[in-house]
Amino acid sequence: MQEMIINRLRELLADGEYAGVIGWAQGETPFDRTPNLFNAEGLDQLRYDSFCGSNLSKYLVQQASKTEKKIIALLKPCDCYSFNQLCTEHRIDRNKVYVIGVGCKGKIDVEKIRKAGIKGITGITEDGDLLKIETMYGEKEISRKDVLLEKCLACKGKEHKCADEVLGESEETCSGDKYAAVRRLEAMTAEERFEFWRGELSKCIRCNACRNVCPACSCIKCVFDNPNSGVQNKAAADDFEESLFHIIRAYHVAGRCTDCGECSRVCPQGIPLHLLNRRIIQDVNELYGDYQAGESIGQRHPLTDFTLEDEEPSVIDTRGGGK
Amino acid sequence: MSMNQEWTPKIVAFCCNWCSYAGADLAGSGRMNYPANVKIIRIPCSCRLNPMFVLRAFQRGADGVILCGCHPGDCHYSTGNYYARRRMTVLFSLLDYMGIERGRTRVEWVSAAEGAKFAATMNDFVKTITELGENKKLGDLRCKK
Amino acid sequence: MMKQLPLDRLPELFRKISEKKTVIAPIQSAGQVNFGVWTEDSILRLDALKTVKSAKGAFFPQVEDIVRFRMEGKKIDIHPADVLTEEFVIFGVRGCDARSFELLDRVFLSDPVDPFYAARRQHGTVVTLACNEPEETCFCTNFGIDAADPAGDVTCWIAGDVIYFRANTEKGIAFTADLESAENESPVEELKKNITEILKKLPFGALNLTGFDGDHLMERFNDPRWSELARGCLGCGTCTFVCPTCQCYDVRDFDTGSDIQRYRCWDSCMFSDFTLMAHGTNRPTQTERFRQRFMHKLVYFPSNNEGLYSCVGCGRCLEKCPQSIHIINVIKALGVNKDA
Amino acid sequence: MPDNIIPMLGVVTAIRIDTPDIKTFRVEAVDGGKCFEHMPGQCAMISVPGVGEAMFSITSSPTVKDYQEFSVKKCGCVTEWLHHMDVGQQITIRGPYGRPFPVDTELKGKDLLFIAGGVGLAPLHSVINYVLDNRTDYGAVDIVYGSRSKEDLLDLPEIQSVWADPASKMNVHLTIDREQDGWDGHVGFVPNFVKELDYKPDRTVLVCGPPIMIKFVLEALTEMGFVKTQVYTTMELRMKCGVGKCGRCNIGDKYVCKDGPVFRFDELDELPAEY
Repeated sequence: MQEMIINRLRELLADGEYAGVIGWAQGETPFDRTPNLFNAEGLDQLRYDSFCGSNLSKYLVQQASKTEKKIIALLKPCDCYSFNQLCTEHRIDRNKVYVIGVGCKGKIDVEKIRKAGIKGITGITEDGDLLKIETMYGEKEISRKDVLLEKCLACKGKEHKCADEVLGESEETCSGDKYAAVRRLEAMTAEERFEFWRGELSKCIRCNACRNVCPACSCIKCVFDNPNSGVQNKAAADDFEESLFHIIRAYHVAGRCTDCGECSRVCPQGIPLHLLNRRIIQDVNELYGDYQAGESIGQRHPLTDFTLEDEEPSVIDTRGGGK
Repeated sequence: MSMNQEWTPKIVAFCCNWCSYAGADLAGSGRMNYPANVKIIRIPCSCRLNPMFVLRAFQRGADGVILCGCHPGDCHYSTGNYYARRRMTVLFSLLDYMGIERGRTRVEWVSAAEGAKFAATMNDFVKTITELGENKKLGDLRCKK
Repeated sequence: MMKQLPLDRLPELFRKISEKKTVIAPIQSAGQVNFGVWTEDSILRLDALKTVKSAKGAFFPQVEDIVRFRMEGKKIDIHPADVLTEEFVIFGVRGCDARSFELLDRVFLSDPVDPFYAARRQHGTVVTLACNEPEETCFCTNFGIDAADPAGDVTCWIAGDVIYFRANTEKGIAFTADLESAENESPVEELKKNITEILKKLPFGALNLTGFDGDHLMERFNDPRWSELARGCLGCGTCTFVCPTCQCYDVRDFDTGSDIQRYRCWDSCMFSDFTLMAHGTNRPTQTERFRQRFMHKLVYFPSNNEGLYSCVGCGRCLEKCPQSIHIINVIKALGVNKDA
Repeated sequence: MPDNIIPMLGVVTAIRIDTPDIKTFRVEAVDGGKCFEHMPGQCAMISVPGVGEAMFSITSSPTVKDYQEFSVKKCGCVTEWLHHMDVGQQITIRGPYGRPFPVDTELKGKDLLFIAGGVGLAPLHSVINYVLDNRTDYGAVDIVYGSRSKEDLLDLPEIQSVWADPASKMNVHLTIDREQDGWDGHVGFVPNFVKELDYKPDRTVLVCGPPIMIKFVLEALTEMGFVKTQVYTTMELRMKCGVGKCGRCNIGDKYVCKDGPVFRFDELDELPAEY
């Protein structure tokens, strides 16, 4: 598929109509994939394979506004939702981007391979559903579906919602109920839930990776970067600040979060941040009707909308979960 | 707060300027009793309540936060409280999900004429919070020294 | 002369030490291994090669109160925070992190000495652990660090189900005093040999660092490829906060309502407000911030410290960067003579 | 040197309004006298708890025995707060930081030329008064100072009554950017004024002002035959620690707080132009 994409990009870039293409470049390790902007000469560095998990839509906010020309973006089906949402919020001009939807059969999380106890990985080859892993300590094998990114387990489908053209085949990789983990938490007592989140959030190092990678966090100046706001952006000086940061961040993207899963993917401490967002999505769906952010451009999201018959806030007392 | 002092709940009530704030006034001028540990913060409309305000109140030692606004349909700006209703539902639900005791946050609609309802609401909320006890989950330790 | 202890009696040792001193060790909490205070219920993970955060926090914590002010009218009372007075042991530090303490010393113990850091250094005993299974992200060999025989007050080796100790300093001798002597040191020798062989196979074990020094400062700084390298950078602080040698800090005030707590906390040159002043910033885009981080590690620091790089090759940034942009990219892209 | 992180207490004993946006604060130790000794060009960290801490150059000369002065332009959080305070307010102060102007070594016996723009006079003010108090140690002294308007000239009464006094044996040249009623002096930007004054390139120059002014002054001086080893300036970047540890005020491998703030231009030439 990579070859097919590169060949098509060569055609597109040949006549100078486009400023370049946002894609993934080969990094230093066999599975490092770094987002980059390519021109026709650099295309041989472009990679598209099972390691291209990162969502490129947010890079378009900067890149597409920099040039007069159109820019080409490679987007996976799930990235399309973020792209649409950014267009809805007028952070990306849809007319300045030519979207190539690239096929996706689920992306691999190298961290999960490491967590499975496989050390010293020097190469990974795919053989159907089996990953053959070369390591400094001999060859290992692991099932591909066991090491898919968390976001792939909540796959939103194989359709590209915004593509100008599609290259390659996609496959849905959703594994069961994506709200299962949320429900497990809901079934706990308040005390247990608090302990769970306290344990997770106390690992937070306030690196801001979740915020900086999040396509919904596209504020030009974040409230946590404003020293006058009285809240701090770097030090987790106190338990409270971690909670504050993550509650406000999850809430700020409420209704706009497409559940792209980047926040959890990038977290160096493996905090399951998507469980906050997913709970909000579940609430919104249950209370205000099914809604998928980024399904199309121009949607009005549930928190900037209302009906006269909305439930009163006290509904959460009776909706379960409130043990 | 020293240890031997008896704990009394601190309540922050965010009140809409056009209704509940006047309702609180009415409760006061009508000499209706509600606890003195309810601190009222006037906001221009219930939808002005930034979630950050709620969390900052908890950070600084509040044990309960209540939002009072106009009854649905009566918003001075016609629709503000409808937005507030959705937002606070989602926010309070999230706090619940994170293990913060459900009773610590509440929304009530109190009109300018409902002085008695204001007093009753506050009395009831203070009672709930007193039962829940001190807020230990969302406070900032540095503010408690 | 080495000492030894069966591995399963390590908790016993910790229990004994923690009667008098705090024991800090790699502990698993919520699925991640970080250095933390050891207690009876802790999940000790000496097998985990890399903690998420480095060990530097034991001496230079992420957040540290420095002074408290009480304001009354026009008057101010100043209450400096206490420096550490209790002894502690940090156990299971790897060779790379142990070197990072030496690098931090260069900053915090140079004139004027930082009193908070100095007190922690004075009261801390560093017990290092040889890396039985180095990983592909390790590249400590480039910086003259021997993962098979790390520095520290005490060096440990886990060979089979026995842990061997060698005291290197006065503090180390005190630490190992009550342990029984090892009758046979050959398992350690064998382990060291084994590790040395593995280290030779590290994919980034032999980087060419030619041209990264003070003499080539302007050349490295003005390299046109910085913007290309930095393009994917998110501007988050992951690399900085997991790095054992990043030492930049911010000083901030927190109003507690009754007084003002001034504290310092780790800061990152990758953040947009790092050098922001009232009139603007001298590093306006991510390219300049990105360049600053690597120039500091590979050029500025060696220029001020006899060629010593401010990188220990722990490889945490390789594992943790969300977009896989790290020091190896920089070294490989910008080094001179890289094909020679 | 006092403890390098914990500040000491200072009290503001006088506030002088110099221009619409510059005030000069006199700071003394709580029990009188100076908080610490300094040399011209050195800085101090002044903080208002809860607002922030910032680096300011010490405006007064070390030869002043009883106090230190800081001329502060209102432009950010800390300065804004300082501008609103009253006499008697306590602040915290730590220092002195940085490398001073080489007044007792390289500058000694030289003919000096001071070039300042706006609040850039503040750090030079200390040197000028030091020179004045040790007048016989130095040769000819010329001061070229410009500002946006007459009102924006810092320390005008002192300039006119002390520096311009023939007894001081200093030549003072003032300029403002645009014509203004009641101003019969020179009008025009500082760099051009320097060129008009046509100094021989045997002077040692101390320049401070907005970056754009420094840039053009340097061009003018080069045109006039000066070389970079003759020109000193003082830099400013964001600082937190003041002792070369917090890592943010570096220009290349030099820290402004520790290796600066005073730099000779040939030294800056060897550093990246990241300031």
